[in-house]
Formats: sequence, structure tokens, C-alpha cells
Amino acid sequence: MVQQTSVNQETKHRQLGLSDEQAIEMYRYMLLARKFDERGLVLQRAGKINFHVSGIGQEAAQVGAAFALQKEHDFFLPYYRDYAFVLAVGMTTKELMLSIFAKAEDPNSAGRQMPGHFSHRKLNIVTGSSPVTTQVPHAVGFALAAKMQNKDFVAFATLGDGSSNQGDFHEGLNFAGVFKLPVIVMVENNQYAISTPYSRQVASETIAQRATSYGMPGVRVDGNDPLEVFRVVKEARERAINGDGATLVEAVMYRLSPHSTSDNDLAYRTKEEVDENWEKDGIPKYRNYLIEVGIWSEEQDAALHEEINKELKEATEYGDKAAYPKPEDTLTHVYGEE
Amino acid sequence: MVQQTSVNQETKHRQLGLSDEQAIEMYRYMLLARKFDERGLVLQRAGKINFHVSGIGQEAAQVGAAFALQKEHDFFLPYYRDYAFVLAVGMTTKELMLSIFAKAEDPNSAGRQMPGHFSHRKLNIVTGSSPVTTQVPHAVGFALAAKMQNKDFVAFATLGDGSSNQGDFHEGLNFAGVFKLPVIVMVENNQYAISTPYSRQVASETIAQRATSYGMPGVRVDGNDPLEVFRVVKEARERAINGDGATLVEAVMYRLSPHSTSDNDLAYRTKEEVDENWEKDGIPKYRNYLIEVGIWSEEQDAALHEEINKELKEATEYGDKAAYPKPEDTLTHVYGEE
Amino acid sequence: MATISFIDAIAAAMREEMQRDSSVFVMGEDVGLKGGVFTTTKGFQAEFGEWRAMDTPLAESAIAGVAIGAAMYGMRPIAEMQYADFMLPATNQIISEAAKIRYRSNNDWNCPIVVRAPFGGGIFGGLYHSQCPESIFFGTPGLKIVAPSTPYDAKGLLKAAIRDNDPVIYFEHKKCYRMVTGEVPDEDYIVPIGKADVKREGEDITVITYGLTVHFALQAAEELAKEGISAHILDLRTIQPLDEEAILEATRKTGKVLIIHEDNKTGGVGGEVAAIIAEKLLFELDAPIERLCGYDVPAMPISPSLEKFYMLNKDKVMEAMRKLALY
Amino acid sequence: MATISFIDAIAAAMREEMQRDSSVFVMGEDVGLKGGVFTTTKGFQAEFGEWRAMDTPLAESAIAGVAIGAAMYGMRPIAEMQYADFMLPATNQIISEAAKIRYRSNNDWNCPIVVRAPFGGGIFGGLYHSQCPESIFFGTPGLKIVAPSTPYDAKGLLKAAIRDNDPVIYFEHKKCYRMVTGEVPDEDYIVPIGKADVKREGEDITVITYGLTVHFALQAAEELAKEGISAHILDLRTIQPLDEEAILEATRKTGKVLIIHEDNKTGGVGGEVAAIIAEKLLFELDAPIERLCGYDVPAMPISPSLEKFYMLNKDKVMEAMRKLALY
Ligand SMILES: Cc1ncc(C[n+]2csc(CCOP(=O)(O)OP(=O)(O)O)c2C)c(N)n1
Ligand SMILES: Cc1ncc(C[n+]2csc(CCOP(=O)(O)OP(=O)(O)O)c2C)c(N)n1
Ligand SMILES: [Mg+2]
Ligand SMILES: [Mg+2]
Repeated sequence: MVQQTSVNQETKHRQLGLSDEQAIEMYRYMLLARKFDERGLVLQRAGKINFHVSGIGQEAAQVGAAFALQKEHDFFLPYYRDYAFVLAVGMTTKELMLSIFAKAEDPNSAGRQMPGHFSHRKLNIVTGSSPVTTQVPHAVGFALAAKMQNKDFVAFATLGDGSSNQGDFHEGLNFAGVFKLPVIVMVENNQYAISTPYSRQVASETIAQRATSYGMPGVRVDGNDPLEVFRVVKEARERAINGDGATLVEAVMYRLSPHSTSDNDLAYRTKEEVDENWEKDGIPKYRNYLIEVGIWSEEQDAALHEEINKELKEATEYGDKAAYPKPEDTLTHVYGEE
Repeated sequence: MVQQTSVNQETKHRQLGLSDEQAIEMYRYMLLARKFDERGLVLQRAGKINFHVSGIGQEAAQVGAAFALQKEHDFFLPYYRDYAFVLAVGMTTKELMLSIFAKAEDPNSAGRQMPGHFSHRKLNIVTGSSPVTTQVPHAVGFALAAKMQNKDFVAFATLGDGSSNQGDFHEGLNFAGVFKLPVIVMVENNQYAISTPYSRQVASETIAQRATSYGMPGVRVDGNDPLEVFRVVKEARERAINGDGATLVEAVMYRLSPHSTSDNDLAYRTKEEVDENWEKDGIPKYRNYLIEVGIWSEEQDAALHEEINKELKEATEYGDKAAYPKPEDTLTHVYGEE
Repeated sequence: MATISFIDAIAAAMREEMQRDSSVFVMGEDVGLKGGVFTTTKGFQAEFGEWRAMDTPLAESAIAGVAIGAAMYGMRPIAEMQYADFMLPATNQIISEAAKIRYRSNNDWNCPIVVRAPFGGGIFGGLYHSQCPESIFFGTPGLKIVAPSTPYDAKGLLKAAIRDNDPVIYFEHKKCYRMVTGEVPDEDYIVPIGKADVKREGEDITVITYGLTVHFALQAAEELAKEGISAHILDLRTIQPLDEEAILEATRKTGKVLIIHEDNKTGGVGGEVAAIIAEKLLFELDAPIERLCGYDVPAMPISPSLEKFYMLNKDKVMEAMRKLALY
Repeated sequence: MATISFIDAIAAAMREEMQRDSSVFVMGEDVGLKGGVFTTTKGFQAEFGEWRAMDTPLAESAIAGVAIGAAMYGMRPIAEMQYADFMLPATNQIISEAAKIRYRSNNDWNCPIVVRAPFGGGIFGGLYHSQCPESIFFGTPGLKIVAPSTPYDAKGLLKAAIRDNDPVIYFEHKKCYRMVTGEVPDEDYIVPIGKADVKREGEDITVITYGLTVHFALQAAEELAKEGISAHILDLRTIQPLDEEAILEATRKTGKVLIIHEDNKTGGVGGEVAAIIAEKLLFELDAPIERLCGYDVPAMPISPSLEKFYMLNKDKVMEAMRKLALY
């Protein structure tokens, strides 16, 4: 026991300033998001929902980043795969189920938007759209507000590798670079944009190196390692808060699932390639880490799976039973009430 | 004399493969453009034309680049300061005067567009617009056509430093980089975008380094040295023709004149700064070079000034006297004739 | 004559034009290896190679802008926008460039591109996979805009668009892709751009529409015929330039006009059609010019209850037609 | 009451709002150190500092997008587009984002930005410094669009736009900047968005217009009065949402309507206005609904002979008004 503790002293998460509880919490969110997505895919196949886009394979990076930021204080502009991220900053599985069932109670859009278009003002989750990369200038705008009002929050936006080719990526990051604004942009490089592999999509060897165009650091990190992503984003946040400006983070992982439930990925990539990448999946790796450092056990893991299944079952039932918006609500909130 | 010749053997322009005649021709175009712009400014002050945007200070880079390309073979997508460039690839002062007087005979647009919006199909000068940077994807499109049709031309586009912040710069160059297309994009970095200095405009230390985002070489060159720009663009053209893809060139100079005849530049920069930069003007420097290497003399220079004055006087008179478009011509060429 | 689906008609038009003319090629996101997210270009890479069925980076302004450059050189690019909603990043290239290239160069240069844009809702696409953005581009002279409703028109208009020497925006309704089938000649043909088509002859009321709603109008007319109401249905097919002659003739036919489109009402094509009639045939009208269009909300929501409320359908159309007939 | 120019009214509105509310700021190309290419924000940096009169990089999509982000946080950005022609790179941010933020979040977020866009021709600006791009944005619910014609309206509408909780596009006609002067109260006031204004009472014909052409109509009405023709002139002031009540009331007043705008005819705001009248008041009309607008060409050319031919003016307006009166 004494020995046990002394081992913990040197564990990586402790060195990074994460308590054992936090380290376990991170795992919980990663697993919760994974199970949520699996449930979403099942619901779609079962015809209970029309469509699902999952973040399977990207949970580690998303949770690592979320834990490096300040909930309900920083502003978050996630993209459609960020289920693990929004869970980690406070969205509930019940709220997400309401969203994928497109029900009136859904806090993201009251059933107006596709699932994955996150929004939750109380949680500082900023409403997003489908056209990719538009959130990058928005995040820069939040950061500009922080600078103008001397607030100590940062804005954090994510996007995909393909999306880094949009003009808004360039225009937004240059703006942030010129004014040294407190914004962190994390590209979740899952190596595909639907069917188009990185090599046919992005002309630069890495996305991180694009930071040289904007006078800011660009950091490439293993997106399957939540602790590494945590470290990198935490450092970026400190730079931002200290007035040293923006950071571009590239978290590298692999899109383990097809692009969406409408996509057949074997039309453009091999099963072998996908299987190889399952070997690198961050979730079992991180679970093993927790066990190795002695703060987690198979028993606890089984219990957690139980608990998550129960939570998701309840959330699913709630979302399924919840009421649809009233048809006439189509007409509300085009403009604010005078 | 023999000695003289042997000296010439080692002159820089010869080393670069430029004959003495070509070296002198380059000077002629630089001077012709400078005198054209000066004439344009006078005409505007005299109320003969409404507006003029000059390329004063950028002639060296423009002419150096033009001589590295193949007239009537490569495709050119210049921007509004490129008077020296379009003259060097075949536009005449008469045609340019027709343009600044907005006359029917103007080959650029028959008096439809502002001066500086160059177009001349016979000369492979591609019609340009005012919204900056849209020509970059167009140039990439010409280069794509070359690749698809196995043609040995390159597409060459120019733009300003501020314009390199537009999304089209990023999207166009990434496209060229992914497909290794034969295009050369030259940014004429005159250190200002109207009133905004480079430091408040572009977050990267240099524009050349933005090439790293596109997997292509980025070359920074002294834009006041026509021979250096010639060398750099010539190498870029060889790379393009050999299938090695695109190059981003940054030619660094200074915008010696106000942004346009509507601009008072002393509202945002000092006379001292402007005067200092006149010291670096490429035209007298290059004339001295020609004299030093013994292929040019004060007498020849005086004669050339004479000749140019005469040419411009005639061109001005022609442009001034030429007919305006017929009012009803406003309605023609919205669509092609069936 | 073979009976094929709307989407197959689009694919066939592209394939035949690419076989006929080596300067024709298609470019866009996922159009190559995957064959398009709607599989419209499935098999094209195998037949025409990587370059002529080209997967582009995710950058619509570049897709349009590169296509424009290639077109000015002499190629015939078909630039696919994955969804019409995602054309917006390319607006500057389409409106400032493509539309103005011939005019600004006084006919020295031209820009024969086709921009294919899958548009329209009713597919649980939500705000950004359902829009009808034609009103953004409508009213930009220099552009031609078509929106077919049948496989015959889809194939003929796409061939005409590819052969046209000016930029053409080709709006293809996603809901028509597999829902609508029809006969298409085996031999080569085109449907001329700028010509509307009477899809049904009638005496009592005139319906002017385009795209998916043509089918709702035809279905409604079928049923109304049983009630003794005879509807004359004009399918605009081309929304720019509008076929003014056909609009006026269809109006004269009955003196009662209902204009229908899925795009929201305010600022839509229907306003222009009504204005043309109010300017040219005011005194031949026996009823106010009615418009049945999408609601004036930013875009249609995804929740089934909301989408159903937003979308037009046979019943809503029939009700509006009956109301006008009884006026 | 002081008599000031149109451009000074715009500057005064911004200055007073920036003094009143520290969350209001102006950003755009050359608006800071230089004070704007039209000197609209001259002196603002001295008074409000570099951040609140902010020179931005040359990137309109970022100008709009960053403003949107700041507005969602709670700031009140005024994003200046140097010329309305150069709004087009920002179309996606304005239409896909600003217009839809409140709706898509079910009222959880909102986007109180003002996009100022100097528009219109007659200044030898050529194709890209003369356009009236309102038809591109008109018909996007979620956006409000205003286009004042007098210093009073310019100041009052800009203040209303800055205080509005939704995105407002503010079109300011460049030709009005110094040509138009008028009285403006010394005390604070606003002109409500969505309310048109009768600029002249009359009996024989109704003219409905906005922007620069309001002045041509007023000048023409002055002269026509001598011929015994009495014109009723409605200045829309807000083009989205349209003041339908005022349009119908002005129509009832005379039964003869002429709609005038500088933007090209097809797809313009005038079509919608005509359609509203044709739907709501058809049988109160004594003449076809006429429109006098810019020609359907991509944009107005710069050569004096061409620009003069394209631009409306008092005489062209008077002729159209007389023709309608004599109908
Ligand atoms: C502007 C725009 N164009 C096209 C699309 C359609 N689309 C949705 S996701 C996607 C691929 C995105 O790839 P990437 O940025 O790598 O993100 P990933 O899906 O791989 O996480 C595309 C093309 C879109 N949403 N927005
Ligand atoms: C999209 C767009 N926005 C704004 C303008 C107005 N404008 C014309 S030139 C210019 C500055 C361009 O600076 P830079 O790219 O450095 O070229 P330079 O004029 O210095 O040669 C601006 C803002 C424009 N032409 N296009
Ligand atoms: Mg990806
Ligand atoms: Mg510059």
C-alpha cells in the first residue's frame, strides 16, 4: 500500500497535475462517449433514428483537451464528432439522446439541427453549423472579446483535417496570429475527409506546420493518448492566458468508423487498414494504463460498463419517449422578440 | 574592347542566360512602366482621368518575372499594379492608355473595367477582377488544364501581401500542392495593404514561409533586383515544367506611391520612411548596373527617355482622342451569342 | 426509350458528355474513388481515370475557382458541390468571377462551367442539407440557372449546360433522385436552356413551378380533375433566364395563377414571376397572383414534426389550387 | 437640429453608440489609422483606441466571422466591408452563420452584428465598386437589411441596427455620402427597423423605392407637380423585413405603382414588392405595376458613356413617373 502510493507519485497523470480521480473520470468520459456512439449506431440500424455520425476513435483526444480547459468558463466551439468533448464539459447523455431523437427538449437546438451540431449556452458550448470551419473565426471572435474586455477565458475550437483546407481556417488563424488572441484550435486529424485520405487532401506533411503561416506554435500530438493531449492543450491554454496568443494543435488519430451511417468506407479503404488502427485505439490503452498504475481494476471496469449501460438505457428511453417539437414551432425564433 | 567583352562574359545577366539585348530590354520595360505610371498620375491630377493605381516601385520584380516566362505561351494572371509585367509580355502603352481613358478600343475591357484590370486573350493575359486573390484558384485551374492536356505551359499569378490573407490563397495553393500543378504564384510584398503595414496584416514573418502549408518551395527574393527575380522565377518555371509542381515566390519591395490617387499615405506613414525606400528603388540601381557592365551609357539612357516620352505622348493623345463606347454597348456580351 | 431514375439521368448525361468530349470532366469532394456521396459518379473513375473524376480537397471556393480557370483555358468542368448548402463559400467565385468574365472582358474570355448542386429538403437533412439557395444566385446576370423535375429534363438540361458557353448552375433536387423515374430517349438530345415546359394542359387555373413541387402539382391536378377542376401546369425548368413568353402564355390560358416553390417565399423566384405577370398581363387576371412557398424561416429543421410542417406536399398544393379555382 | 451630410450622420451614429456602450466597436480594413477609405471613421482611433477602431487583415470572411464570434459573446461589432462588392467572400459567414444562429439554437444564442456595406454606383467605380448586392442577401430570413436615403434615417437606422439583437446589413449609398445633406436632431433618437416612410404625399401615382433613387423620385415629383402630376413617394428604408402595411397603404393611395431601384431588375427587391401588391391588392390597381431598375447586366461599367447609360437619374425617373400618371 505504502509502496503502491509511492508508485502513484510518479505516474504520468500525477506529474501532469491530474488527480487519480480525474484520471479515472477521463476514462469514464471516453468510455461513455464510445458507448453512446455505439448506441447511436444501433439505434440508426434499428430505424429509431435516421442518421448518426460518431466520434469513435477520437475520444482520447477530445477528453484530454476538455480536461485541460475550464468548464463553464472557457468557450467551446466543437465539431460534429466531439461527443466525448461535450460530455466532458458538462453535456449529459440524456441531452445528447434528446438531440439524436430530435426532440423538443433537446438543449442543442430543440430538434432543429442534425445531431452533432452542439450548442448549450449555460455550458459555454457555442452553436455550430454544418458548413465546416466557420467556427474557427467565431472562436477568434470570442478570443477577441476576451482581449477587449480583459477576461481570462480562452476560446477552443476543433475541426477535421480536411476542414483545415477551408479559407476560414487561414483567415481565422491569421487574424488570431496578428492580434495574439487567446484561442486554441485543435485539428482532429483522423486521416480521412469522408473518402479522401490525408495525402489527397492536405498538401502539407503535417497540419501542425501550418502554424508557421500564422506566427503561432503548432503542436502535433498522439490523439490516442489523452494525457499527452491534456499536456499540450494545457500548455496552450497557459500561453493564451499569459497573453502569448494562439496555438494550433494537431491531434493525430484514425477515424475507426465509416464517415457516417450513410457511408460505406470499404469502398475506399481496406478492412486491414481499419483493423490495424483498431490496435491503436486509445480507450483500451488508457484503461490498461490506469490498471498498471494501480488505480483501476477489471472489477471496477466491469462495474463502470454496467453503470454506463444503465445510464444510456435510461437516456435512450427518455429520448425516445420525449415529445417532438410542435409543428408550428417551425416558425419561432427567426428574430428576437422586440 | 576585347577586355570589355571578356568582362561581359562574367556579368550576372549573362550568367543567368540573358543576352545584353535582353538585359537592356528589361531596363526599357521597367522605365517605360515607371513613366507610364507617372503619366497616369499627371493625367489624374489634370482631371483627364478619374483614378489611377500605380505600380511604382514594383517594376523590377514584374519585369524580372516576365522575362523568366514564355510570352504568348504561358498564361498570366496579373494584379492591378502589374503595368510593367503586362508591358513586358506584350501589352502596348497605347492599349494601356485606351484602358485608363476607358475607351471602346481598350482590349482589356472596352472601357468596362477600372484600369489595372488587365485582360488580353491573344497575349494569354487572363481577365481579372477587383476582389483580390480570386485569380489564384484561376491560375491553378489553368495549371490543371496543362496537366490534364499534357501541355508544357505554366500559369503565373501575382497578388499583394495583404491579399495573401484571403481564403482563396490558402484554398488555391493547397489544391496546387496536392496535385503538383505547374503554377507560380508571386506575392509582390510592398509592405502595405492600403494603410495597413505588413506587421498588422500578415501573422507570418515572411510570406514565402507560407509555402510550407502547401508542400511547395517558398522563395523570398529582393523585389528591387530584376535579375534575382528572373533567376527565382526561371527556376520555378523549370520545376513546374519538369512536373515538380508549384512555387510560391515572395518578392519584397516597397510601395513608393500612395495606394491610389484617392489615398493620402502620409496619414499612416512618414515621409522619412518613404524617402528611405526611394533609395532602394530598383530602376536607377539596375541602370547603374548596365552602365557598370559596359552595355549602357548616359547618352543611351537620355535617348531612351526621349523615345519613351515620345511614345507615351503619342499613346496619351491616341487614348485621349479615341472614342468612348456607345452607351447601348452597356447591354452586350452578358451571355454568348447562340 | 428507357425508364430510368432522376439520378441515373444525371449520371448518364455526364457520362455521355465525357465520352463525347475529352475536355469535359467532373471534380468535387468524394466524386472520384467513392463515386459521390449520392453515388452519382459511381464508376466514373474506372471509366475516365483519376483526373477526369477528380477528388478535390474540401474547399468549395477552390473547386469553383479552379474550375473557372480550367474553363477559361478551354476545359468543360462540372464542379460538384456536395450539397447546395455548401456552395456558399464559393459565392464570390461564382458571382464575382464566373458570372462576369465574359462581360468584363468584352467577350474576349468566357467561362463554360457547370456547377452541380443537390438542393432541397424532405430528406431529414436539417438546416444545412435541405436548403434551396437559388434566390442567392437568381438575379445575377451572366449566370444561367436550371432546376429540372423529370429524368428527361434532367438529362437534356445537363447536356445543354455542359455544352453551354456560359456558367450554368444546375440544381438537382435530392428528393427526386430515386423517387422520380421517367422515360428518356436512347439517342442523344438536349433540352434547351431558357425554355419552360407545359407539364399538363388545363383550363381553370395555372400553376407555375419548378423542381420537386412540379410533381406535387401534377398529383394534385390529377385528383382535382375528379372534382372537375382543370389545372394548367408550367414547369419553368430554367429559372434564369426566365421564359417570359411561356409564363405569359400560361397566364393567359386561365387568368388565375398560383406560383409554387420550396424555397422560402420572400425574395424567391416566385416574386419575380408574379412581378412579370403584374407588369405585362395585369388586366387579364381573374384572381390575385397567389404564391405557395416555403415559410420565411432561415432553413428547414430536421425533426420530423418540423420538417413535415415546413415541406410542401400534394395535399398543401391541392388545397391552394382548389382555393384558387374557387376564387 | 443641425444640417449634416449623409456620411457624417453615419459617423455620428457610430461615435455616439460607441460612447454610450463600451461593447460597441468598429472593425474593418483601414478603418483605424486611416479612418476608412471614405474617412467615415476618421478620428475614431484617437477617441476610442486601436481595439475599438480596429484595422483588420484583408479577409472579409474573417471580418464577418470574427465579428459573429464576438457578438455571440456579447459584444456589438460593426463590421465594415470596404465596398459592398467585397462582402461576397463573407457570404457564407453572413447567410449560413449570422442569419441562422438564433434559429438553430432555438433562441439560446444570438448574433447582434452590424455589417456596414457602402454600395451603389455613379462614382466611376466600375464593375466592382458600384454594385447593389442586396438581392443576394434579401430573402434570407434571420437577416435584417436596411438602406437609408437621408441623414436622419441614416443616423437613426444605424443606431437601431447597433442596438438590435439580430444581424443587420446596413447598405449605405456611396453617392449619398456627400451629395445628400439634411437635418438631424441633436438629441438621441432611432429610426425603427421595419418601418417605411412616406417621403412625399401625393394623389396620382405611388413610387416605392429606397436608397439613392429616393432623391431622383423626389426631384422628379417636384417638377411633375408643375405639370399637375401629384406623386406619393414611399421610401422603404428597411428592405428586410419589408413594411407590407406601408406598401399596401401607399398602393391604395393612388392605385398606380412604380417601383424603383438601382439594383438590376430581375431578382431585385422590386419583384417581391410587386408580388405582395399583386397578391393583396390586385383589384385596387388602375395600372400595371411598373418597375424602373438597373439593366440586367452583371454590373455597371466604368466608362462615362456606359455608366451614364446604366445609372438611373431624375430624368429617367420622371419619364417613368409621367408615363404611369398618363396611363
Ligand atoms: C463547407 C462544407 N463542404 C462540404 C461539407 C460536407 N462534409 C461533411 S463532413 C465532410 C468531411 C470532413 O472531413 P474532415 O474535416 O477531415 O472531418 P472528419 O469528418 O474526418 O472528422 C464533408 C466534405 C460540409 N459539411 N461543409
Ligand atoms: C476582397 C477585397 N476586399 C477589399 C478590397 C479593397 N482593396 C483594394 S486593394 C486593397 C489592399 C491590397 O493590399 P495588398 O494585397 O498588399 O496589395 P497592394 O495594393 O499593396 O499591392 C484593398 C483592401 C478588394 N479589392 N478586394
Ligand atoms: Mg478527417
Ligand atoms: Mg501590399
